[in-house]
Amino acid sequence: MAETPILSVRNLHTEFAAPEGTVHAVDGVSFDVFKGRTLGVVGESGCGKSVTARSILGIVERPGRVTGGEILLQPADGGTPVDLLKMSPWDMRAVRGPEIALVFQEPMASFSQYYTIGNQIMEGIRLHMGLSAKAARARAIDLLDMVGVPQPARRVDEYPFQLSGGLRQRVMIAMALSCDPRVLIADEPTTALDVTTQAQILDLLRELQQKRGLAIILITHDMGVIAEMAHDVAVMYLGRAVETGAVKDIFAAPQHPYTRALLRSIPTVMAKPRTRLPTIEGSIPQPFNRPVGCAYHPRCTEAVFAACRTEPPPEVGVAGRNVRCYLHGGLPGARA
Amino acid sequence: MTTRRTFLGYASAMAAATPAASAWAQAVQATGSVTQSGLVGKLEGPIPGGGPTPAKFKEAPQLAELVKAGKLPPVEQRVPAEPMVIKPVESTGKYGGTWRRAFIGPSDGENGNRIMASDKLLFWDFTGSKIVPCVAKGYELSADGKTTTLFLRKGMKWGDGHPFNADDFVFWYEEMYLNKDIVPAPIADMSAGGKPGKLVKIDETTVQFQFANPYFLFPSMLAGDTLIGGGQATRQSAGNSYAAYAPAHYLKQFLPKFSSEAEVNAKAKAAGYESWIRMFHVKKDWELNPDLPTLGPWRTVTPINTPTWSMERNPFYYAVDTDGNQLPYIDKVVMTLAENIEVVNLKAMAGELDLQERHIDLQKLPVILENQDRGKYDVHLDLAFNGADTTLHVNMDFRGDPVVGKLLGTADFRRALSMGIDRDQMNETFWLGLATPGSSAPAESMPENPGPEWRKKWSTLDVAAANKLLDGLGLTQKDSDGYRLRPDNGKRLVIELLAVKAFMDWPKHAEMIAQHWRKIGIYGDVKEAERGLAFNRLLKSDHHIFVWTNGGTELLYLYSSWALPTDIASGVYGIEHAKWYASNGAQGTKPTDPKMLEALELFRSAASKQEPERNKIAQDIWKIMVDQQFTIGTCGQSPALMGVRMASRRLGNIPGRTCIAQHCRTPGSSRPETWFYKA
Amino acid sequence: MFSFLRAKGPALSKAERYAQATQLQLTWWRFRRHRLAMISGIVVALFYVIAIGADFLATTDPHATDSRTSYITPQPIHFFEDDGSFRPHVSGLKGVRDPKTFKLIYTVDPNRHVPVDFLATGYEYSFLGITTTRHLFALRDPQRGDGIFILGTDQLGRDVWSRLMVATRVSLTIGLVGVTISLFLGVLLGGISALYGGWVDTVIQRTIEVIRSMPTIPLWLGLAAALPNDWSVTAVYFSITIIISLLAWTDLARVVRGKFLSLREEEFVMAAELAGASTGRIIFRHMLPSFMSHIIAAVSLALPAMIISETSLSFLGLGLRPPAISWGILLQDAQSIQSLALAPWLLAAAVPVILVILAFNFLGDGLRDAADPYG
Amino acid sequence: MINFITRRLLLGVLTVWMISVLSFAIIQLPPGDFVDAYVANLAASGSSVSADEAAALRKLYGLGQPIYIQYGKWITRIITGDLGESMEWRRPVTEVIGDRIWMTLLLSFAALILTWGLALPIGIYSAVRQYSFGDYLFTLIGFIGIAVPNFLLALIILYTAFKVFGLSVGGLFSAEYALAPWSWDKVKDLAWHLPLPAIILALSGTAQLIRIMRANLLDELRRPYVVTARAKGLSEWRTILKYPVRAALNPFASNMAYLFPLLISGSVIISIVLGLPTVGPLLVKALIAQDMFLAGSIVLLLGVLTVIGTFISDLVLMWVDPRLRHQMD
Repeated sequence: MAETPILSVRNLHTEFAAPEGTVHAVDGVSFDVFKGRTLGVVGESGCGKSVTARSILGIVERPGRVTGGEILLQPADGGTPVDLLKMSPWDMRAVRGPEIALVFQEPMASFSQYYTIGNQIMEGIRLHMGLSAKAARARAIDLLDMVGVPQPARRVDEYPFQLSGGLRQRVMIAMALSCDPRVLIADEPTTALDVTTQAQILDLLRELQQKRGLAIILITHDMGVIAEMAHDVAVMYLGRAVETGAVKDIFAAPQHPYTRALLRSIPTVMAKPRTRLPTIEGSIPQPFNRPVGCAYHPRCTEAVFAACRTEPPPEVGVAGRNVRCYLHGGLPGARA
Repeated sequence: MTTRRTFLGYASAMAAATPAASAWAQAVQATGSVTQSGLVGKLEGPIPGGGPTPAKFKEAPQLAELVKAGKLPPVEQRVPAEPMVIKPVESTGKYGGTWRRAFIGPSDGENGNRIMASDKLLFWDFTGSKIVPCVAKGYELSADGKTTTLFLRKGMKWGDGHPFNADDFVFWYEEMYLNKDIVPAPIADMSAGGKPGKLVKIDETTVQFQFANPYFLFPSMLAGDTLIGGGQATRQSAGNSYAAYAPAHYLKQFLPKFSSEAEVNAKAKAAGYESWIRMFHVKKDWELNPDLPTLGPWRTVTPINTPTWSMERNPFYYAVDTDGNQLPYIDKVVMTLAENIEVVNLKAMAGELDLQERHIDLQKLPVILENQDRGKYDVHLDLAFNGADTTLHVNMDFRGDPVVGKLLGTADFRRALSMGIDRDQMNETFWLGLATPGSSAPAESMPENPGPEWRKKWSTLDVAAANKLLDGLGLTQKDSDGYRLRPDNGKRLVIELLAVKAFMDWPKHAEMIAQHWRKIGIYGDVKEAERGLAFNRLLKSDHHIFVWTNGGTELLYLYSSWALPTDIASGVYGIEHAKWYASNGAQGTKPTDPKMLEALELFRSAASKQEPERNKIAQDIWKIMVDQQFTIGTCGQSPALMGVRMASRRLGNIPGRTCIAQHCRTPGSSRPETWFYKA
Repeated sequence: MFSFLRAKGPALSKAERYAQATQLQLTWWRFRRHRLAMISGIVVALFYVIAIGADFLATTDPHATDSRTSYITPQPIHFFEDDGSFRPHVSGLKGVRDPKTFKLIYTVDPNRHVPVDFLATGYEYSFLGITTTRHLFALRDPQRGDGIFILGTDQLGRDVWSRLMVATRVSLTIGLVGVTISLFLGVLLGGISALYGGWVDTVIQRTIEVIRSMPTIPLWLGLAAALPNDWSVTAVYFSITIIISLLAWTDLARVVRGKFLSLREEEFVMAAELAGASTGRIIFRHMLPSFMSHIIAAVSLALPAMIISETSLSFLGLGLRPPAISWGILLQDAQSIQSLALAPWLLAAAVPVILVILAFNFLGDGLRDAADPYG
Repeated sequence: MINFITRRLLLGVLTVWMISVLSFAIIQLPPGDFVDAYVANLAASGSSVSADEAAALRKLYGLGQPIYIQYGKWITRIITGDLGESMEWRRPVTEVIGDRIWMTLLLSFAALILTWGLALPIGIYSAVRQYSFGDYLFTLIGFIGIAVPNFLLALIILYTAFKVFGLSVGGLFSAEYALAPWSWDKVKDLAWHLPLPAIILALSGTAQLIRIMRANLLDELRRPYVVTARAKGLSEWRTILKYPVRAALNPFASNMAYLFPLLISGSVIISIVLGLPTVGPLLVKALIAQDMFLAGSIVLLLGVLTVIGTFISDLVLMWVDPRLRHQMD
């Protein structure tokens, strides 16, 4: 792990000015992404996973705004990392696609229905790689072939609605990879797919990672997917990474009560039949009404400290991992 | 070159009319506030027969070229041996120019018909009081009044160069008038004492109208705007086929008699008409058919049913000026279609129309005057001679509601309504103070005027007297708003005022009258209706009171439609009464009001009387009319209807004031063929 | 300001209130923040206050004609006498027609001050069965020709302000009645169309399409020309309203049908269906409330169209006819050349038309945004 | 696709038929018939027609027969291309309508293009810069466009043009060209006269379309594919123009069909005020005069034009929306 990360997110803050109040969608998230490795970002919906992804790409929509932190990208030539947040919009465009690419949750909605998939793939290629229309088309066909789309030469002229869900996601991946990015952000890439297709897509991602040494940020709410795909994990709750670390460590010994709750909710083959699947008590609070103290405390079964209700716990490193929970230290007045 | 006989006939008419004409002129000068404006000029006009026939004729340059090219016979052969010699108002003019005018649609045929008025057999001079020769160079009325002889001009030609003579009269009489397919029913104009008359050719240039009974009125009928005397342009357009003569040589080809029914029908089908009758109605209509030979100063080039109704000079026109120049001076008339009258007025003010009096709105006078210099036009106000531009025509035979019907038929009720109107207010508001308030009787200058005291009789505001009359009729109960109640059911008595927005904004007038009537406790309910629909209701006599002008009644015998129930085309005073009158009692119902009967009998008797006696009878009729208030007059003798004349400053021979009356065919009697462009 | 919405008391946090709010409440909260829409709502409300109090606000009988007051330019109300004392009054006017230009010239008579009284006695009128002579303002002992002509007078010498007040009542109610009828037709036919589907839907949709693809003016013309012209002003008024709404329901029907169809797929409706609720109950308990706000928005957008329709019809002489007073009729008076040139203040009638239509549009937009922020 | 087109065509024919029945019914609604109106008109101008003549006229026009027979006669003739004869104009209807229908189309088309040309960029701007000053400004201008009845606008402009510039703007041609056959100068003259009425006519439709465009685009701007496009590194304007605008054009195109009758209706009123030689004033006069063949033909013709407009807009829709195109296969 001495390797420098390709992408390093440091204390990222993204806010939305909603009429009901300011929503701190991302509230001080930090993590690192390494070449050839997959970082799984996990959490319930609304925890800020997708906003984090968009913040990285600089495409947070109004009224959202990145308000603080650093997103450091290691240049391909190995120079000093650059902070994406300080880049001009013009330079940032050159990052999107060739450096960092995005694969979406809903392949149907993520494509425009008015253009052929070829058109939509070629667009980025021509823009960033400066290829001719003909060359771009050839590359698009190659890409489709690479992601396992049958009859790519014919499919390239079809519209998204003519493809099945699995194929659409493959095309989406092909489009994301069209400019050879070093980081791929996959935002719930398999949620909308059936189980078999899910597995195929995950296989594809793994295969591509191995071939190209891609760094992948895999955003999901599914601990199962994490277990299967990720090398590292960041567990997010209400805009904060409550626990980060290597996947095997987290699965073996989850430290944050929330992580533990998440893990308990994965059905396993070992579970006794006819027992109820455990769920996390309570529901996620309204985003603009973040509980004071530890955001998780209203649902936490282990919130034993008074500080849980008054002050958010700081990030503490325990055994090579970071966690935000007083159970693991950081109590005000106590010595870590 | 008039013959002795015609001179006699001519002179007698003149003798009868002269005193009236001078009185007329005096009356005009005496009118008070209107003259202050300096907009009412001297009543003047061109004089037909205003000089001897010149020895030599001259023509427009274009025609001279056509003559040179051999396409036209020389002017001497085109002008009749006995042309009409017109003395223009100012001077002889020069040729050239296009008269720009506006019309508002195919139903606005009168716009053009009126400037073609010199195709009438006889006409009136510029005062509107004296019969003068026109197409006929003279006439003679027999001592017994049973025959009227017309003398035509030798060598007169149709617009296509074909001779015009007595055969054209015979053709009209036998092939058109007596043809039931073309004229389904005989017209009252052609009968005397209930017996139809005849039209007979005496020789090539002489025709005679023969009646079984005395018909002293007939020459006036010929000169008037009547079915028989209206002239070809007016009376053979818009589906009518009257006017006593027609171009036989041209129209024969469209009649079955001169080939066969099958042939004319085939011809009609080929041309896109349903039958030969439809085709004939189009072919004999000068507004529609540019090929039709006519007698007027211009002839149609593009017909009325196109966006521009345009005309060019008639090279065979029968009139010359005192220097022998063949008229008209103006080359072309171009009338542009305006979709509404606001556009007509705007165009006129912008100086885009050269002479326009039709559709010019008196209400706009201040704006019109303001723009005079910009539009380079002069404004002339011509005062009318009819009693009331706004008249309440009372339905004397309303059957929809017996209570209302009875009241409308009661003289005191009508008198009260009349005395409840504040005419000064109306004059100020709608006529800018330019009208004369009073009864519906014609102007004091008219020979048929019953006397000045009849202007005010029952026709001034007197709320107390009106209320007394209404109380006397038993209408004493009133509701909380002060309106009188019906005697039968205790509900509010409602008198409807049917009004159309046409030459004037009559619904507005009616609104004001209804307001005035509040003071006498009468609820006037204004019903604004579109013109066609309103006239439909009139035909069914399904109205209480109709608000419209009484224009034309200044010569009662020539135009009685807006005075008495004589016209079966209008049921404004009761359609059954009109049928009864027109059919001599054979149809319809006899009016029950003895005074109405008296007026109708007087009217019927007049046709057989000599002029002085006729005038006396007309005065008696007016006395009854005013005393009984059959028609309630408000304000009249104003320029409201065609009396605001906007004339380009480039035009010459424009009279200071012209006669605006139905029979003067405004602007026909000021002879548009004598107008010319000075520069 | 809107304290009734806080009835739950301060014990509830902001978020909790949002969490517990109904759809309509949420709409209202979102709407309240739309400042332009709020202002427009207040403007509309004011207009309806005028409509109710038209006669009270009028200063002169709107029908009373007088040639002595024809075409008077707008006259101010003076609040202070020359000596500085507070005594509201108007100046006496003397009108003369210029014999050369034929214009009416009014000169102020400096010696005649006619006092203006607050809540004073004027012409008599009936409102809701009460006959009264009470007006907001009136002249004390007016002579003939005196009046409070703050917006001038028309050709017949009628006070434009007073006419405008009464016209507001007529035009606004015509819109309301018309919208009610088209709302009824729209909800009924749109609902039937969506619920029954099949050939019923096809027939209704086809009918809508035919009506929508007909140029409306000819239809109005034909229908309005067919009205017997001996009908009373009231009968014509309602007929015109019905004619306008007969052509205007199609938009509402489409909105309703669309909403019905999409709601039918929603879970809560399906749940209700599965629970065995009757169709009527589903519609009225579950579906209607959930798109009530859409209907409110659609209605507020349909109203200005109604008002313009009436104005246009009256302009063509096919709508209401005098002596009825409506905005359309007032504008018809203002449209001639002489009005524009000599009495441009007659165009004052255009101001409320524009204001109300603007207000309704902003209101409708705000409501729509509030009802469906993402739709 | 062929299926779809045939279906639309058949529906179009049905619509046209319903319109023809409605037009005929509307013409028949007013009390009285053409001859009544004709006689009344003559009476008003001082001529008279006897009852016998009126009967002859009725016979001539077949007015005495039952209405369905009159309709049958009318529609049969129309199918064979014969629109009948205008009773008031005493000319074949085709000739009376003649140039005017083209002028109507031209005016409506000019207004349509203007509407689009204005509404599209302004709508896009307003959506992208939602709640900006520009958005409020354009919205306000647009709303004023809806709120000022177009006849009032026309009249004020007519008078102002006269008062300030001393010209009468009525009509689509100067006097010297009104009669002239078509020439380059006449076209130029027309081009000079056309913009003003077209702008007046376009104003209210533009305001409406801006709103539609704005709402649609706001809707589309939130869709994930916009994020996808941005994530590709496309510039903001390129993203917006290529993706959401394209999608928002869809309802825009389907709206075209309903804009057309609106414009044609509007042109009636404007044409009356400005005195334009379109079918508008002709129709109003024909209805008033109960010139049934003419009025019926015009209503039918306008209806047919609208149906054709709808059909074209369907085709356009198919062209803009590949989903529609492929569903039909």
